[in-house]
Order: sequence, then C-alpha cells, then structure tokens
Amino acid sequence: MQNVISGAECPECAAEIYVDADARASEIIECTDCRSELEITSVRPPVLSLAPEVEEDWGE
Amino acid sequence: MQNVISGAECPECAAEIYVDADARASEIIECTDCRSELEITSVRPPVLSLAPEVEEDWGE
Amino acid sequence: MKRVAVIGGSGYIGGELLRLLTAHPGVELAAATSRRLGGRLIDGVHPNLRGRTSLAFVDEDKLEHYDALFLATPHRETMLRMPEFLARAEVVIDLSADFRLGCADTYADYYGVPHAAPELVETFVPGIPEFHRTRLRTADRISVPGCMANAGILALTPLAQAGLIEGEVAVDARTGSSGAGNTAGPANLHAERSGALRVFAPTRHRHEAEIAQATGLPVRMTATGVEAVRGVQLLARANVTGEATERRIRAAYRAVYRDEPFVRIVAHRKGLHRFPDAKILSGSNFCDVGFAIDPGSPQVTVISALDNLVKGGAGNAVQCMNIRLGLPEREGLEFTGLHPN
Amino acid sequence: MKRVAVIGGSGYIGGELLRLLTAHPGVELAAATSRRLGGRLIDGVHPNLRGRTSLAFVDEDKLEHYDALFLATPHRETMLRMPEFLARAEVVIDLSADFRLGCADTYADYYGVPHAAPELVETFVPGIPEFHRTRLRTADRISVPGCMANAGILALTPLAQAGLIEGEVAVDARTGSSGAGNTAGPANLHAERSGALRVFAPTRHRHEAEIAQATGLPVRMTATGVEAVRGVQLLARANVTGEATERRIRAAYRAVYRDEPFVRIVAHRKGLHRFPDAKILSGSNFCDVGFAIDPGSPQVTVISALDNLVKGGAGNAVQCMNIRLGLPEREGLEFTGLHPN
Amino acid sequence: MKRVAVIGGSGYIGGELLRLLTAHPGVELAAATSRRLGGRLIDGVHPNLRGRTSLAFVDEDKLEHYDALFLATPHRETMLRMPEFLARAEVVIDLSADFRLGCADTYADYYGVPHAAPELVETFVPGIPEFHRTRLRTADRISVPGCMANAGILALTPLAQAGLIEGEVAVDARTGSSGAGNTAGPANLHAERSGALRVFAPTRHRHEAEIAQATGLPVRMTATGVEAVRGVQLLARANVTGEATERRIRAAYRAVYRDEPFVRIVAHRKGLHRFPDAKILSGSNFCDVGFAIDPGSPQVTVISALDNLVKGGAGNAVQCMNIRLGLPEREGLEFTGLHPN
Amino acid sequence: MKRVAVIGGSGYIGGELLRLLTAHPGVELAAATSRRLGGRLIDGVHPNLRGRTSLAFVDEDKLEHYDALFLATPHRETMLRMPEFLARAEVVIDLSADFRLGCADTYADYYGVPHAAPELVETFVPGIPEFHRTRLRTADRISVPGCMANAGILALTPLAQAGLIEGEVAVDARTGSSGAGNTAGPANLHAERSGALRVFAPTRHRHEAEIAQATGLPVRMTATGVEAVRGVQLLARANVTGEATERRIRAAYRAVYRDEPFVRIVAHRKGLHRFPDAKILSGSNFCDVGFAIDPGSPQVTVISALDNLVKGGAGNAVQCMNIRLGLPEREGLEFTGLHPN
Ligand SMILES: NC(=O)c1ccc[n+]([C@@H]2O[C@H](COP(=O)([O-])OP(=O)(O)OC[C@H]3O[C@@H](n4cnc5c(N)ncnc54)[C@H](OP(=O)(O)O)[C@@H]3O)[C@@H](O)[C@H]2O)c1
Ligand SMILES: NC(=O)c1ccc[n+]([C@@H]2O[C@H](COP(=O)([O-])OP(=O)(O)OC[C@H]3O[C@@H](n4cnc5c(N)ncnc54)[C@H](OP(=O)(O)O)[C@@H]3O)[C@@H](O)[C@H]2O)c1
Ligand SMILES: NC(=O)c1ccc[n+]([C@@H]2O[C@H](COP(=O)([O-])OP(=O)(O)OC[C@H]3O[C@@H](n4cnc5c(N)ncnc54)[C@H](OP(=O)(O)O)[C@@H]3O)[C@@H](O)[C@H]2O)c1
Ligand SMILES: NC(=O)c1ccc[n+]([C@@H]2O[C@H](COP(=O)([O-])OP(=O)(O)OC[C@H]3O[C@@H](n4cnc5c(N)ncnc54)[C@H](OP(=O)(O)O)[C@@H]3O)[C@@H](O)[C@H]2O)c1
Ligand SMILES: [Zn+2]
Ligand SMILES: [Zn+2]
Repeated sequence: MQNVISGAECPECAAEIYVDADARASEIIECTDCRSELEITSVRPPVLSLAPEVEEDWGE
Repeated sequence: MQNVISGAECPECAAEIYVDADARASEIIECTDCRSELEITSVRPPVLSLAPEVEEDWGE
Repeated sequence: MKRVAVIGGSGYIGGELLRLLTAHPGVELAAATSRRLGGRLIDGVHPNLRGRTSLAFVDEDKLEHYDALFLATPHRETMLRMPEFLARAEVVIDLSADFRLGCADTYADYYGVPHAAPELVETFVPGIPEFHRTRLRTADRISVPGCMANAGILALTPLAQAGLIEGEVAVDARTGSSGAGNTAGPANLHAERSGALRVFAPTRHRHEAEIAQATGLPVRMTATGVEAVRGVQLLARANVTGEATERRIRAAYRAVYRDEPFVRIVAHRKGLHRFPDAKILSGSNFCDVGFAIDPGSPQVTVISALDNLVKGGAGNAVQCMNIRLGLPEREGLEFTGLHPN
Repeated sequence: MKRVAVIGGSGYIGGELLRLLTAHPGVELAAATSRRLGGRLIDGVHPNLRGRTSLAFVDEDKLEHYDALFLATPHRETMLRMPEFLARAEVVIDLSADFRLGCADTYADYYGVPHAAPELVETFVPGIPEFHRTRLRTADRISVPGCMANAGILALTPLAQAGLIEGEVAVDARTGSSGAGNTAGPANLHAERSGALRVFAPTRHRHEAEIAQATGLPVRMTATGVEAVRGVQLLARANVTGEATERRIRAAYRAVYRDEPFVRIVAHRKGLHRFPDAKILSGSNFCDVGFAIDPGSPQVTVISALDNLVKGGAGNAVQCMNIRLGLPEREGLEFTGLHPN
Repeated sequence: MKRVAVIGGSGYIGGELLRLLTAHPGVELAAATSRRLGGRLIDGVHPNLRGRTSLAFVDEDKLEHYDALFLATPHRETMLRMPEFLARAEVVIDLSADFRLGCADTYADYYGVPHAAPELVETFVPGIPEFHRTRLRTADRISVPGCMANAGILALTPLAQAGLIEGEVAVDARTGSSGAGNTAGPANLHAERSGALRVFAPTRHRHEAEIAQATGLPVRMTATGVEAVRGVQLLARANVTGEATERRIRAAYRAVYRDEPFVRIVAHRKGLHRFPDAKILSGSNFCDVGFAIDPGSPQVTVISALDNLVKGGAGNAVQCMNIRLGLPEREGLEFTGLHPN
Repeated sequence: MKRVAVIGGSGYIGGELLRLLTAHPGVELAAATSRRLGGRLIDGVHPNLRGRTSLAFVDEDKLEHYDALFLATPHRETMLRMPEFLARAEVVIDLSADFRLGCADTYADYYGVPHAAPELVETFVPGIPEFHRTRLRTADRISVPGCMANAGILALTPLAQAGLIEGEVAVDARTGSSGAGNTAGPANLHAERSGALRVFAPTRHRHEAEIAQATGLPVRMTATGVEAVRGVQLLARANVTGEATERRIRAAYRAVYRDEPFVRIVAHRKGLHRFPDAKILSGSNFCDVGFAIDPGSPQVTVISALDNLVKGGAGNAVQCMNIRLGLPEREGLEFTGLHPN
C-alpha cells in the first residue's frame, strides 16, 4: 500500500480507515466495510465524519 | 498415461485411439473425439469397429 | 504428490470435486467412481472438463488406497458403506448428511430411518474450517455440512458465540436446483422447476438440525426452491440480547472473520450489491455474510449466500483437505466469481 | 356501456389495465394517457395488444369525464394531483400508494415525505373486495393495496380476525422485476437483475405498514428481488394463540374464502404443487393462500402468491370497478393462468 | 352443447387442451383420460385449473362417444390406436405427428419406423385454418401440425404461394422445454436444461418434412433448445425471385393474413418489439410473422413466433374444432398474451 | 513484474479485465480508470472482486506509463482518443470495434460514421492468437475481435483455409445481455429483456464485416438476444466444396486446433452435450467449435460458443497480452468453466 495514515475510524461502523497521506480536508472517501461516504474533517490526525447521503431508491 | 497401445483409428472420425494394454477383445470403448461407441475387434494389432448404437431421443 | 479419489463422481457434488481436484496443483486425482458409467470418460457427463482430463470413471472394485477419499454419495446409503470407505484411505471426507448430526435420535427424526452406524458418528470432525480448523489439521474423518446448513452456521455462529442472540432463530433459505442432485424426476423437470418459487420445506428442513447443533440456538427453518441452478441464500431473524446496534453486530462478525480466507462481511449502506447474493458466487468458495438492523427494533436480520456446490459442498471439502494435508488453505480455491453473471 | 380511462397508461400497471380493459365486455376503454407518448399507438409499448386495439395514448389535456378513472401513476406524485383526478370521474381507482395508509405520520415515516393531501386519505375505501365488498359497492374513491401488501393482507387477515395470531408476524416477501415499474436504471438492468437474490429491503419494506394497518398485527417485513418478471410470493411466520392445529387454521381460511372468486386455499399433503407459487399465476387474478404447521411448535407458516400486476394491482382494481359499477365481479378476469409456464 | 374429450390429458398438450376447453363457452369437457392417473383430480397435475374444474381423469375404458375427441398422445403410439379412437367420436383431432405427413416413406425416414396405418393418412385434413379452412368445416379427421412446423408453415406459405421464393430455405428454430412433453429425463433436468443453448437437431429436425410438404419448398432445418418453458421462434432465410423489396414481401403477407384472426404481421422499423418474439405470446393463440430485407441482397429473412402449446398445438386444435363445429372461430381463444412477461 | 492498466474499468469488459488481471500471477494491475467513479473502490461496481483487491478507480489524469494498456471503451469514441492512449503504454490492446476493420469504407458502412483515424488502422494486429500468434509476439497495437465475430472467425477459418467452403455463409448468432454493456436503457430493462428472443439484427450485424474480413468468405449474419447474461452461440451454414463428409471437416479442424490451448472441437455422436453450448463456458476462455453433416446434403452446419466477456473479449485480450509479454499463454486463464451452471 502507498503512503497512508491510519488511526481514523468510520463513525458509522467503527472500521479502521486508511487515509491517503496526500489527502485534503473535505475530500470524500468510502468506508471499506459499510460503504458510508465519509468526509475527511482533518488529515493529521485523521478525523472522519459522515458525508450527507444521496438517497437511493431500491424501489420494487 | 498408463500402459496403452496406440495405432487404432476410430472408423467414424479417424481419431487416433489408445487402447489399454490389458483390454480384451469385445470390450466397448469411447472415441475421444466423436464419442462413438467402439468395439475392440482385436487388441494386437488394435482394431476397432462401431458398436451397435442405442438410439437416443433428443425429443423436443 | 498426494493421491485422492472420489466416490460418486458422476453426481453434481462429484463433478464439482472433479473440477476442483483436476485443477488443484497440490494433489493428483487418481480415480473417480460411478456404478453406472464405469469405463466412460468423465467429461461425458461433466462437459466442462473437456480438455482438462482424459480420466474415465472406474468401477468401485478398481479402487486402491488413497491419501484422501471424498464421498459424494447419497445420505442413508453412505452410512451403510462407511466401513468399506474408511478402509480405502488415510483421510475420508464425507459430503453426505450421514455423519453430521451427533445425536442418533435427531438423525432418525430428520431422516426418517435409524442411523446404521451410530458408533462412528462421533469419530467425525465437522468440516467447518472457520470453527474447527485446529481439529481438522489431524482429522482422519471429516463430515462436511449441508449447503444451506453451512450458510446458516457461518451466518449465525459469530452472533451465537458472542452471546448476542436470544430466543428462537427463524431461518428462511432459498436454493437452486443443483442442490437436489442429478437424478431426473417430476420435481426437477425444467418446465416445472423453471421460475418456480417452490416452498418444498415449509417447516423442519433437515438442515435445521445441523444449524441448531452447530450454533446451539433453537432454529426453525423453511426452504424454497428459486430459479437458479447454483446458489443458496439464507435470511435469518433473531432477537438481539441487549441493544441491537450495527456496531455490536459488526464487531462480532469482524472478530471471527477478520482473517478468514473465504468469508466476507457484506453489509453496505449503498450500491447495488449491499447484501450477500449468490448470483456473483457461482464457482467461488466464498460465503458472504451480512446483516441489517431496524432502528428501534430488538431484531437483527442476517443474510448469507454461497454456491451450494462449492462453499456449500465440494469447495468446502477441498478446503478441509488442504488443511488436513498441510497444503495452503486457499490452494485450488482461488476462483473469484463472476460479475455480471 | 361505462366509459373508463387510465392515467399513466404507458407504465407496467397502466399496460396491464389496458390489457384487461380492452378485453372487458362490460366497459369501454375511452382513453389512456402518457406524458411522453401522446399520439403514439398504445401497442408500441404494449406489444401484446397488437390486433386488440387501435387506440393511441392521449395527452392529459384531452381527457374528458369518465365513469371510472384508474390512476397508474407513481406514489408521491399522485397525491399532488389527486384533486384534478377526482374532478375527472365518477369513480377514481388509485393504484399508487398515496391513499392507502390512514395515518399521515405513518405515510411520512415510510415514504420519507409529508403527505400532501391528508384530508383526502380517509375518503378512500381500501380496494380489497374480500374485506370491503359492501363499502366498495358505493365507493367513489378506491385505493388499491400494494402488490406484496395484498399478498400479506389476504394471507393474514383471516387468522387475525379469528384471533389466531399473537405477537409479531415476520413477513418475508419475494418479488419479480416488474414490481419496480418500467423506468430503466442500474437496479433493473438485465445483466444485474437476472438471477439475482437481492435483499433490497432487509427491514421496513413499505408494504409492512399496509399489512399492519389492514390486519391490526405488528408486522416486520423483508423483501427480496428474485428471478421473475411477474410474481410475488410471501412467507409469513407467527405464533398461534392456543393449539396450532391444521384444523383450526384451515377452518379460519375456509370461513372467509369459501365463496371468494379469486382466493384459493392451497395447502396440500402431496404433489408437486403443494403451496402457493407465483409461477402458475401469471396473468390470472388469483391469490393463492396456504399454510403449514410444524407439529409440536406453536407457529404457523403462511404462504401466499399472486401476480403483482394482476391481483397485486390492475386485476384487483378491475375487480373493484366491477363491484362498484354493478358488473359481474369476475367479468374480464377469468383467465386461468398457465401451466407449465 | 357439444361434448368433447381428451386422450392423454395428463401431458402438456393435454393440460393445455383442458385449460382451453374448461374455459370454452361453447363446449362441455366431458372426459380426460390418463393411464397413470385415472381417478385423480386433474388439477393435481395441472394446478392452474384449481377452482376451474372438479373433473378427475378417467381410464380409457370409461370413454363414451363424443362430438369431438382430441388426441394428445405420443407419435408412433397414436397411429397404433387410431382405429379405436376413430370409433369414439364424430370428429377426431390428432395432435400427434402420426397423420401429418402424406408420404409413408417420408414418415419412416423421419420417424425411424414404418407407418402402421398408411391407408388412414390421407383421410386427415391438415389442421391449418389459414390454408384449409374450407375443408376443415366438414373434416371428421384433423391432423394438427407440429409446433415448429406451424411456425414455419405460417411464415413461409404466403411467400411460397406468391412464387417469391427460389431455392432452398434454411430454417433455424428455437424452442422452450415444454415442447418435449412432461416425461422427466436427463435432457430436461432443470440444472441441465436451464440456460441451455442446446443444438439438439443440427440437421433434419422432423418438422422439416412438414414445412417442406406444406409449402412445397425444399427446407433444411436446425433446432436449438433455448431458455424458456413455452415458446418457439423460427428464423428462415431464402432467396427471393425477382427484386427483394419490402413492398413485395409485405404485400404477400397482407394478402393472405389481412383477415386472419390469429396471425399478425410484425415487422417494424423502430421500437423494442420490432420482430416476433415468443416472450409476449405465452398463453395466446397468435402466431406473429415478420421479415427483413437486406438492401442489395437477394435474400429475405423471415421470423415467426408462437406459443408451442397454443398456436403450436392445443390452441390451434381448438381453433380447428371451432371451425368444424360451427362455433365462432375465436371462441375460447381470446387471451391477449402478457407484457411484460 | 509488468504493470498494466485498464481504461473504462467500470464497464462489463473493464470489470472482466479487472477480474482476470487481479488474479494474474504475471502482471500487476496498476490502475483502472472511470470518468464517473474516480476515487470509488472498484469492488463497488464489481462486487465479485471483494476481498481480491482494494484498488479504487482513478481519473484519467492520474494515469502513468504502462507496459500494457487495455481499452475497454465504446466504439466510435475510442478512435477519437487513440493517440492519447498510444502515448501511455508500450503495448495497447484495444477491445473496441474501432481498429478491427481494415477498410475505412466498410467501417463507415457498418458503424454509420467515417473513421476518425484511418491511418492507424493498419498498425493494429488482430488479437486472434489462433491465426496471428507470431505477429502478436511483437505487436505493440492489438485489436481484439468482437464477441460474436470471434465465435465466427474461430468456427469458419479452418474450413475457409482448407478451401472447404463455397458460396455464401449464413451466420445466426445468439447472445446474452452483457454483450450490450452496462448502460441501462429500455432495451436491457430486466422485465423486457428477460426470456426474450429478440432479433435485434435481422440482417447486417456489425460483426458480419469482421467475419467476412478474417475468413475471406461472403457472410450474412443475423443476431438474436436470448435469455442469458453471458454467452454467445453461433450457428453457421455453408456449402462444402466437394464431398461433405465428417472426416474432411473434422480433419480441417484438427489440423488447425490440435494444439490450441483454448479451442476445443465438440461434435459428438451421443450424450447430452454433443455440440458447443455457452452455458458451460461462463468465466472460461474456451471457444468450443463443432459441426454436423446431413448425409446426402452438400452443406455443413457449424456451431461455436464462447463467453462474450472472456474468449469474446477480456480473456482473449489477456491471452494476447500473455503472448506479447512473453508470459505463458494460458496464465491467468485456466478457469475450467462450471457444470451444471
Ligand atoms: N447438491 C448439493 O448441493 C450438495 C451439497 C452438499 C452436500 N451434498 C451431498 O452430497 C451427496 C451427493 O449429492 P449430489 O447432489 O451430488 O447427488 P447426485 O447428483 O444424485 O449424485 C450422487 C451420486 O452418487 C452415486 N451413488 C448413488 N448411490 C450410491 C451408492 N449406494 N453407492 C455408491 N455411489 C452411489 C451416483 O452415481 P452412480 O449412479 O453413477 O454410481 C450419483 O451420481 C449427497 O449426500 C448430498 O446430500 C449435496
Ligand atoms: N408494478 C407493480 O407491480 C405495481 C403493483 C401495484 C401498484 N403499483 C403502483 O402503480 C403505480 C404505477 O406503477 P408502475 O409499476 O406501472 O410504474 P411505471 O411502470 O413506472 O409507470 C408509471 C407511469 O406513470 C406515468 N407518470 C409518471 N409520473 C407521472 C406524473 N407525475 N403524472 C402523470 N403520469 C405520470 C409515466 O408515464 P409517462 O411518463 O409516459 O407519462 C409512467 O409510465 C405506482 O404508484 C406503483 O406503486 C405497481
Ligand atoms: N409439447 C408440445 O409443444 C407439442 C406441440 C404440438 C404437438 N405435440 C404433440 O402432442 C402429443 C403430446 O405431447 P406432450 O408434449 O403433451 O407429451 P407428454 O407431456 O409426454 O404427454 C403425453 C401423454 O400421453 C399419454 N400417453 C402416453 N402414451 C400413451 C398411449 N400409448 N396411449 C394413451 N395415452 C398415452 C401420457 O399420459 P398417461 O401416461 O398419464 O396415460 C402422457 O401424459 C405428442 O404427440 C406431441 O408430439 C406436442
Ligand atoms: N460486452 C461485450 O461482450 C464485449 C465484448 C467484446 C468487446 N466489447 C467492446 O468493449 C468495449 C466496452 O464494452 P462494454 O460492454 O464493457 O461497455 P460498457 O459496459 O458500456 O463500458 C464502457 C465503459 O467505458 C467508459 N467510457 C465510456 N465512454 C468513454 C470515453 N469517451 N472515454 C473513456 N471512457 C469511456 C465508461 O466508463 P465511465 O463512464 O465510468 O468512464 C464505461 O463503463 C466496447 O467497445 C465494446 O464494443 C464488448
Ligand atoms: Zn463504515
Ligand atoms: Zn471417433
């Protein structure tokens, strides 16, 4: 794996999330476990918050 | 491959057929290429003839 | 190289074993039996093996002694012949249902006949690597779980072990047609089975007993045949002890499956593929396990899926063999699965 | 002859209404609207109607006044336009979800938006002939239940009314792809949807609220998309008050459905077709209802099936129309269903 | 009311006849035989008939004399018993292949056995209303064409009669699994047949002889089993005499089919449903016929589709019956077909 | 280790390339692009890759220089961007249709637009290992044939090269829905596409031009969408020069394919699987080729089948890459295929 910073946690499911070392605050990344969209609130130390969700309609 | 005798030919499709060294005359084997049922007429030298076919009905 | 053989090689589980074993770099497939097709090329009934093997089925009297012997023979018949089979190999891996249930009464209850060899049952180790890996390393007799049973065991055991479930578990299983083997009859005639939603076991499906035994939970199970050749999906509901939160449930699964090579946790918030679906698992040895919480409800809904012929049978058996023979556990089982499919 | 019209005639429910109404001897199909396809022949999108009608879709501004008007338009949008629709016909039969739930809060909770016309909701009579036939005879506003909801309501109401159920009911629904309508998107792309076992609602499917309201029972519902174009099958589990015997359950169903034209009790001991299966119901207006008892258990397993576009939608709506307009209740709905299919 | 009966009522064609005849307002279904299921309710094997009839199968020795008798029995066996059948009814309508081919040598060639009753063959009128309606009005013996044969005959005869075809016609047929009847065997096991593209007749399918006889054209035919329960689609290619223009071809079809109740010309420039597709024909008595021209090529590509059990069998037979018994030709055959399906 | 990348990684061919390349022991998948999904995990749209890779899609501006670059982008658009792509890699392997046809007029004729980079076309070597292996060893630009085209080329070239065919070849292709890519629209909506027998190209399918070019034979081609996600089957008819005997035809195939790793001759006298069927080829890189002779007729019927995403696309492309990069030709392509499936 490239240059990543560990220590962030998904606020939804507590997965450990690796943030790219060259990421910037306000970038959106996905949680690998629950696939929530997470906003990088801070890079050092890495802090994540839940990004606003676009509703998906699973209809049927 | 185990002990086999080569040189026989499928009378239907000309595939080269390998006959087990311990096969006996009148045994039925399958042609690997066209899947005809072949009767071993002679083992040494190996000679094969087409075995009588059981009709298959592919219906529909 | 280890030499292995398959009894009942002409059936669907037999064929799947042949697919996996002919491509397995660590073993030599030495023989596959069929009572009906002795002498015929095995790719005649398993056309996917064309070009992969020139093996023909052998009659049972041609059998030798093997490092491992797989039994892909029907339940109720396998137990009658187990003593002969045990004499033929170092390790016997049984895919039938006959040596899965520890209690002979339960067997009689679910299979309708008394067990023919009750004294042998406890000599078998369950073929469930996720929970019996250590014992499997030295097991000479392995009994692989049923296809739906395995989907249920892998879905529920982590929660049961973590003490997260209370009361009865309601299990609803859906299965493809290959689960019933390749004997033609009115029930699996294409025109009847195609597109069916056939509740063939509204209560008391046999795999209920296996899940209950493995998890220690009271289980009620229904089973429905759905349009598919391969594939099992299982949906279970249970009450959660304490608060039913995503974190507690997910933590229990993570703790158990973090390093498992063939179990994936699939419970996503978005996307088209949020929960386990057998559609993408055909041919692969994965069991996908997921769950959902209904905020405000004390229940958890658990979903799992696998290919009945692979992680639900032949693949799982090969995984057990790998463990027992000291081969890399994933060897011969790396196929990814297809999408779309 | 009564003159009827369909709003949203280009969709799947709209098309099914057109199929039934063009062949109905007691009414004249006077108009079908489409916003996209005004002026185009209706058999362009509904090719089964070739040779059956030469009607073209009309724009809404061409609408006149009708004896009955069917609304086959999306939920959330139908409520916005209900006042206009009500002005257009003696009887309005709404197939959308907007006027099914009596409680505006429940609507908001399940549909994610506040109700736009809460004052109108109670003016609608539920389009469930089996339980509201008398009111339907004079109802000017009819709200037809959802496809899975109707399967659940018909399966559970007789037991609920007989006081045979206690505690929560767990409902597991399976549905074909036409239930999602004809708007193309990633979720119903053939390569993705084909062969899927997609748990699209692991908890809280919207029809849960309808079943709970109609039966008075607490309900938890999951829904899975299965390989089928048409068809819903529903499997429910509940605890029985008192002894769970076949006789008590069957008696409850018989008492309610003995003379119903479109509900059949299917719970057989043998045969290939022991329980309801949507496979044989395509095109027919039947809802089949069955059940099973697990001796020694306090539970009943209830199974029902229907064609979502017919008894789960357009057929049921036509049945309501027949009742309301004084036509024979079965008229135009006699198609038997196909086997094999 | 005319009294009719069905021999071989337990099979797929038999079941389809029962579906149509129980719902037919102009006749009374008096008896349906089965050698295996005498005394059993007919809705046991034909579950779609639940609630529609309480008839049970009868043994053949219970047969009386009928206005019309349908034979839904296998080829090669029907001819052996034809004399008995002829004695049982005013009109015999045979759905087997045994009395379709005028030439006994051709029969022997395609069916592998000599014909057992060659003297009877010419006493049968072909059950093809589109080309033998007048003779059918008074025919006491009717031999209905094969399912793929009828699709071919209806597709090609108008062009043949108009002298538009020269040289050999290449016919490629695709068929669903119900075309093979309901006897279970390896070939129609769901897991094998599902999703198959099985070229079961790469050359010389039996229906080739029927199409050649009816059209007078030299025909070469292949047949492939595709994923479907019902449905036949046929694609044919031929060289056109003179200029191959859409106008000439369409005119030939129009001239013949303009007033036919059950043949539709489907050859559109746009839309999703430009050519005949069996998918929307399930249960209906339509045969859709279309064609395409490749500008600059001397060929025409002809496409037709039907439901093998309806216009390819039972429905066509009922249409013949209607003609013969003086009933309205469409009676009992009005089902529109489903979309989507 | 060689570093490779995929443009258009979010599509169906892109996803199949990712499946094969992530599991390929001889190369490192360095990047996959998507314009829509940059930054998203690739297993979001390709759920089969869960646990196999943690790669995310990248925007094109993140691309570096690679040993090999695969283009899984649409025709008509790929040619516009080819110069940029060529600058990005040692070897470019194009899966689009844009550089397959040697003649710019033919391209314009079949694709409806003039070619944007006609001067580049002849710099591409056809990605057909069976007939261009030597040139592929050093080719820097490879253009892989279309899915149906490849099935046709592999089926017909041996006969054409042996001079066994005279006159026009009639090709009839059947294809699954993944052949159309993953853009949702009315044509591939599940409810419409499921169970369809849709003649979407009654004449002049685009792959006709590719087959004609590769074989030198005049070809007329039709194409029908059938119920399948993956899979192409092709049936062709041609007149044989000289006597049409099994031996002559089989000898021609044997001579060419005897040592080919991924072409199997399947033309059997008996069994359920006598001819090529795509059903057992899903996920595998085989193309099965078979034929039948009608004794007494001058024609041969040729049948071939493959998985459109593998030997019809991504697998074939990886085979070309293996050849070009000096890797073992079968590497990463050994998957056997499933039966039943
Ligand atoms: N299908 C599944 O998804 C699945 C999953 C897990 C476990 N299993 C278990 O695996 C076993 C095989 O299942 P299957 O689905 O493969 O069934 P199958 O397709 O019916 O195959 C069973 C094979 O066993 C052979 N056989 C039958 N009776 C035998 C006997 N008395 N002695 C020796 N061989 C006999 C038969 O071959 P010949 O007649 O040619 O000798 C037959 O091909 C069963 O116990 C089943 O419960 C199945
Ligand atoms: N599918 C089922 O199984 C089923 C069963 C029971 C009830 N329902 C309900 O029936 C309704 C229709 O469902 P469906 O499956 O037929 O959906 P659909 O296929 O998407 O059709 C809806 C039709 O409504 C029209 N439409 C959309 N928005 C409209 C608006 N604002 N005003 C007027 N017309 C509008 C559209 O036609 P144009 O764009 O051409 O105008 C469209 O064809 C929904 O409320 C659904 O919940 C569906
Ligand atoms: N399937 C089609 O699409 C189709 C279309 C057009 C025409 N046909 C023709 O229709 C006929 C029936 O086809 P099917 O598909 O319905 O076949 P099927 O499902 O196999 O049914 C044939 C029925 O005939 C009965 N039967 C068999 N042998 C008999 C005998 N010697 N005497 C009296 N009854 C006998 C059997 O019933 P019991 O064993 O219960 O007595 C069986 O159910 C065949 O001739 C077929 O070629 C079929
Ligand atoms: N499907 C088959 O069976 C098959 C077989 C052989 C060859 N092919 C050929 O392979 C190519 C891809 O087919 P497919 O079936 O995979 O189609 P697809 O599923 O539609 O995927 C095409 C992908 O290309 C990307 N794309 C579209 N326009 C682009 C552009 N202008 N620049 C860069 N990327 C672009 C899109 O990704 P984003 O929008 O995410 O960027 C899209 O996911 C086509 O040329 C097709 O003819 C297909
Ligand atoms: Zn998370
Ligand atoms: Zn041969």
